[in-house]
Amino acid sequence: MDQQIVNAIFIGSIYALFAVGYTLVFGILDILNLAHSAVFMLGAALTYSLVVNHGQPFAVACILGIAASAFMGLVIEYVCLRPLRRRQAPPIAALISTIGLALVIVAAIEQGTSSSIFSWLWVDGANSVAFPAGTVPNPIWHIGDLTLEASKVAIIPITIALMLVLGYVMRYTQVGRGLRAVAENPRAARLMGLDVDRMISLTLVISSALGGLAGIMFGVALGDISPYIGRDNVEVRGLAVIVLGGMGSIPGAVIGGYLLGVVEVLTLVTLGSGASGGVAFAALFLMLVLRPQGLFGTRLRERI
Amino acid sequence: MKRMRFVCWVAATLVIAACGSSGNTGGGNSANAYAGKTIKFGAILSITGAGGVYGPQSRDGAMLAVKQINASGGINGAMIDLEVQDDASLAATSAQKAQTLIQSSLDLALLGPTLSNSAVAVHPLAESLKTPILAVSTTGIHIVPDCNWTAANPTTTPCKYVFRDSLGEQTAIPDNIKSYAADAHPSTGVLLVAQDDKFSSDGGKIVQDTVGQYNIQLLKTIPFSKAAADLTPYVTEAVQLHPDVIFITSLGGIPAKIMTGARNLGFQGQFLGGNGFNTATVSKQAGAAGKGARSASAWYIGNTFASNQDFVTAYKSEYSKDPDQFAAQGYAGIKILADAAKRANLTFTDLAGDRDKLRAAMETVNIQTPLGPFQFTSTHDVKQTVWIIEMDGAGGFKLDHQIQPS
Amino acid sequence: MDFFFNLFSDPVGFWNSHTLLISQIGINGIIATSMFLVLYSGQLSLAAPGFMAVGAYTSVLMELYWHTPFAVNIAAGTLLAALGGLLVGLPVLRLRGVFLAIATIGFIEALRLGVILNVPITGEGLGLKHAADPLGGVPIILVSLVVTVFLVWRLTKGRLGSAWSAIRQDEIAALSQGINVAQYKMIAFVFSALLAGYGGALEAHLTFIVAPGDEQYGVTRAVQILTFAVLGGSGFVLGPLAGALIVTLLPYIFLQAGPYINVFSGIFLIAVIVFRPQGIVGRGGLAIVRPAWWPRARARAPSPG
Amino acid sequence: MLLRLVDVQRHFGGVRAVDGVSLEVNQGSIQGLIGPNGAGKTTLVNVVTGYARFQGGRAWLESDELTGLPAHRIASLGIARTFQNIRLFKDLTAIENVLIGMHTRRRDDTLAQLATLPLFRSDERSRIKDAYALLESVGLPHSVGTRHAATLPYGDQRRLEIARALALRPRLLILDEPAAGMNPAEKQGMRELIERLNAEGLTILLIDHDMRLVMGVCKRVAVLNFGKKIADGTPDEVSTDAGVIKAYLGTGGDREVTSAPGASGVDEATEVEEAAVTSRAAREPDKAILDVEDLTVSYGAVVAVRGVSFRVAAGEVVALIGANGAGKSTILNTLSGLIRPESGTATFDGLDLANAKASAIVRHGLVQVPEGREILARQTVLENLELATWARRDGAATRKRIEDVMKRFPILGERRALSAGSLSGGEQQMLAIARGLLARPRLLLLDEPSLGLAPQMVDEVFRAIEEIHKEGTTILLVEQNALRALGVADRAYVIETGRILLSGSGDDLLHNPAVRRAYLGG
Repeated sequence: MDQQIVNAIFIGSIYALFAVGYTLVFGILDILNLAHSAVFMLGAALTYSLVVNHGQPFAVACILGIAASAFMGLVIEYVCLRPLRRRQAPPIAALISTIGLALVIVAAIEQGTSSSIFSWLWVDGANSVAFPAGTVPNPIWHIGDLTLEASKVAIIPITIALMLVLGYVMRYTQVGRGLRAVAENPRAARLMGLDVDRMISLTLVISSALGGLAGIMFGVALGDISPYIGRDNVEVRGLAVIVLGGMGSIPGAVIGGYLLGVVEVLTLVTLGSGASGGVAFAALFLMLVLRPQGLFGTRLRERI
Repeated sequence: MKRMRFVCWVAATLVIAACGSSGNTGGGNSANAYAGKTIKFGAILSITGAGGVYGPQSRDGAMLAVKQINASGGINGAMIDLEVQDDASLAATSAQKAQTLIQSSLDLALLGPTLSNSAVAVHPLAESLKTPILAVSTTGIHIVPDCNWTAANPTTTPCKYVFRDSLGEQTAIPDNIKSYAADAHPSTGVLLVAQDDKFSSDGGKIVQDTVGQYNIQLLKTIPFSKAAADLTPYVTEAVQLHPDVIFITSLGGIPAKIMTGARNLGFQGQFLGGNGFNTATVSKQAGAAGKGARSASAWYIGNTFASNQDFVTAYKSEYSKDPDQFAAQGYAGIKILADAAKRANLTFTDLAGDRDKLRAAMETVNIQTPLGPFQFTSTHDVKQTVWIIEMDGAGGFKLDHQIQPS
Repeated sequence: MDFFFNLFSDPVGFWNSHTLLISQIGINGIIATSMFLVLYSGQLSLAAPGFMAVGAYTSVLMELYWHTPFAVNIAAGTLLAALGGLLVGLPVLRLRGVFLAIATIGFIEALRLGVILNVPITGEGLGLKHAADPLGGVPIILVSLVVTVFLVWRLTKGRLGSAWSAIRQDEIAALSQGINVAQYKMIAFVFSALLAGYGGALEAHLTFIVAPGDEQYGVTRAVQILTFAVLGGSGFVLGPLAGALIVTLLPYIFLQAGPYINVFSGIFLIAVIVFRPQGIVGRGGLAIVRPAWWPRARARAPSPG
Repeated sequence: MLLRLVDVQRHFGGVRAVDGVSLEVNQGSIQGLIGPNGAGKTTLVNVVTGYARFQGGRAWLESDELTGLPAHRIASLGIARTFQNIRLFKDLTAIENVLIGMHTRRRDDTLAQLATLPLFRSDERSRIKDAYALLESVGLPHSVGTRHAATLPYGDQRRLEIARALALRPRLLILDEPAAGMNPAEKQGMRELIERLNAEGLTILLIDHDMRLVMGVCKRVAVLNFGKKIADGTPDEVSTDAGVIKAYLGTGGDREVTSAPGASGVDEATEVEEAAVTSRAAREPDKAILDVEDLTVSYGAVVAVRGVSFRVAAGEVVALIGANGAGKSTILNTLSGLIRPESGTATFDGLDLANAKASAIVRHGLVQVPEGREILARQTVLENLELATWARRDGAATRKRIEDVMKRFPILGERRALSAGSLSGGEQQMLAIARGLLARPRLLLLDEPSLGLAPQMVDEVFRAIEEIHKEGTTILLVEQNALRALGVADRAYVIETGRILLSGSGDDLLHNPAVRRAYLGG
């Protein structure tokens, strides 16, 4: 049981880390960036192949992986979002264009085999791989009947730290104020001399970098890196998390992440494993019905 | 319903008539009728999508066989033309492509599809279109021998046109459990089964039905969704019951994840699995955690059959990498079809007739393949040596037992 | 591209040898039309796959356990899906835009992972094996498609339709014209559930098994269906139909791309949406599903002064 | 009596938008409802028509109680309304808009449609005939019918909205600022339309800024201010009521206003001549920091600004005055780079405003304090101020400037930690201005700084403006409170429906009757 609590907290951290990038973009652009899961996966995949296929030390690989993810943020903005903003297309259009990009990224990795044009990116095709033992030190501690793996335990402080940093930046720095200004009232922001387009690019860079980092941690801690980890394992749960926490709220995303983690594990323990699959979504559904603005969100009302 | 069936028949007969007329008009019915002709085979494989882990290997194996046969003068002088279609791991697409291969490309026989989900959609189609189809990687229940698709009565009727050269979980898992029970006499087990794909659920069902025979008490069955972000909570559930054996029936990266998780949680017992274990990538991903994990395999790279040695060397020189079970089965698949086609004394004018002749010939196949001396059972399933192998903890496998076909 | 070559060189042969593909296009067309109904009334709902599942499983289960005739099974599945639409609609229809979309995703996945995979009678992960007639389905499906599209098109012409387009354009103004917004949204939602259920029930009889795959009744399918409508344009009933046609044919259109097919499909998707945000068919297309909370600053309306 | 409101209450958060208003509208009358911006007129309408909940009081339409009914029920009971910011079904044609208005009267034809029975076709045809009749009755030509609503000119959109409302066959028609942003001709037309509809027996509740229009057509006029009804009576009674004059025109500071505008009937012809004279008299500076040449701006089909030219010299205070909807704010937004002009040029100290990025414009020293203030409600006062220094970052100096600003506006200093949303309207305006100053403007654009503020707050705001000016900041001021604006302005331009009608020194215009005409419309 207590082991399960540890598990819950750990999963919660992964969810939180993934969802924060997700919710950041929504909070500022009112757009669901469905390419976020693909970036999550790309970060992990790239780091892996840098270590295993290009013989880079893990630290270097991580930095490059995160950098690449951040760059994908720019790609999302310039390819999928900005053209649509220019045409004043509704957010649903952005939904589709980001889905399209996700499709491309996943396909590129999935078809990355030693004989393909993507071999420089990835060679294991649709296979699932893990970092070879030793590339990332992972001592395991047994305390009482508790088992703690370094790679998993590490995620929790990293998550918390990142959230604190992000929270600090958003609240107390000029950039943070700028981002919040763009989120609340782009027009006012423009009048105050903010370059809204640049702020949006920045948002996507930050969000994607976080997504990539989350992917790397996922890959390291779970020993599972495949083209589908983003799409299959975290994307829709990420949605659940940001809705639980309140769309656009960063603390909401963190709390929501841990909440979902705990709820899932508790249902597994009490109601049995079969039910736990659907529980995230039942929670999602109920939350939207009972409290659409989520735990920390603010309700939107239209002026007549 | 009746009317629909009728329409279907009309459609089918129309097509077959069309084929007859548009077919090749030369030659009588002797072996030399083959000379200069082309024998068209089709393959529906999962090159993209989740099945992309297996499909490409099957394709490479099959292509290698075609190359060898054509290089050595073809089938009585007739060249093989293999058309591979990707089904994107989707059942619907799989069926569509199958129909096209059968009715548009007018292939003599088909290989595939890669995944059990797709097979359930494709095989009945081939059956109803009277076209031989040979499964080269599917291991689920109901692939063969049961071609009774009218749900009204639950009796099973053997397929006429559906064959399989891949080892079914119904054989593999029991063999595996049996041999391990004989070796170690385990008393308790827990089953971890991925509940959201047919292959895994089938495996789970077989484990549940088998363990009793070897007085293994199944403490708990823990179904999980492949979409779960982290399996540790499920594994924890299993490990906390301290079973002697953890049965894992799932695909892709999941078995490795479970084994790693369980070992990290201090599980000392044995892992038993099914086909999901039999790829080098899984062994590699599991690493040390996988050491000793056992499964029954249709093929094993070190197996001593001469035909296998040749295959392995040829495959290595062709693709500069090791073949795996799926490559071997794909390779064997073409060899089987070729052998049957050789003996079927095809006319090349009457496609429907040729397809019947081919399926008849297939039932009497008896050749050497990388899988060993190969024959079909009366229900068109594979009759071959089964290899009980275990992961060596370094990305490879080592042989435990060799079970001769009964 | 001999696929399209055959299409013109030998239409009859093509038809006979691609009945499954044609059936699939027909089914997707029906589903797309169901999607059109919700979008036309200004609701971004992704619930279709859930109702398809209801239709499919109901009809198959009746066939397996009660051996009732085909028509009855289909009808029952369809009606039950409509009932489901009513039950799901009651709580969620006050949600707008992306929020409605996410809530409906919650519904379909809860149904698939929570219910179908855990209720023995549905065969859980194994799915349900049942009699089917893959090749004979075409006439029924195509007739259904034509009828569906025609009826929906007629509906959009009537009192219902005018109320829907009013709601879609501006709920506030619609209220001021005495239109009971909640009621008409519900009608559209239930109709669309009914169509989805019908499509699902038919689709189940294209293959010999119904299994709860993600690409069948999950988010993946929901996204595919949304793509039909958005790509084709949801301003006119033929838009989603065109979308369904194109998306279903993508594997054939990009056949030459071999393993890289999805790379091309993705790029194609982005290109279409970027250069024609309102979709391929009709003007105004996408603008109609702009949520009310979409900031004015970004969607600048004429407001002199 | 047709409509009866008793002690209606509605507040948002702390703000008492409607505070115990009772009102009676007699059968067949035209009741006027006036009051300055933010007086609660629209909120009252929203409550009555079911868009906002009653938080007190009740309402009846004849014998039918309206209290607590949903909007669509109230509409079908026979109250039709138009919206302040036009709400047409933009992607539908004009005729489709009107047809939707007939919804409640339209027989349910779903089955007939499905079966495509011909018998309802005649129905359809007659409906369309009616619809065209309605278009004509509001003075829209037949040809408009097939055009998409969004593409119609502004005035026609207003008329179309009325036609759509009439399609309901209402007992009561509520017009929310139907004449906003119309030129005198259009206003005259609107006035005639309203009178004709009334003559046909329709009861109308008319809400508008334009005193002359309201005074002209209404038998009775009620005046709201800060959610309370401060007067109710005949136009004459109301227009001589000192409280009304104060509330509606804002205080003239030292200058006292003798009578409500619109009451004094000036002969139009003479005005125009005078206008010509004054505009010739107006001397533009040769050396300008801001130079606008022949600027034209339009939203889709709606041309908001038509070939405007004006100049502002360094150190000046220049005012743009005119009725709301005249295009003043559009001009400012174009200068700030939020809207791209259709033609014409605007240069600020060498920077081409027509093509520069908004952010670049601010960095160059042209800063706008937008209408409705647009402070960042969710952020604290301090954060709002700190953000305002975005354009120019120089650490310590910034801090200091913020401190200075807080000294000038002590109230902000006290409230620095509160969220800006919690400030009162006046305080928010101060914040907005302070924010503008922190961007170190060389030219400060002030858009309606006194909008919806209590008189004493207005005084404070204008005091601040004068101080800022004394410190040498050039100011371009857009203001409704004409008396005030002209009081502080060196020069002023009078704008009417996107054109500059006349210009001159503040004092000249202040005593020019034509100003009243332009400002209050005709």
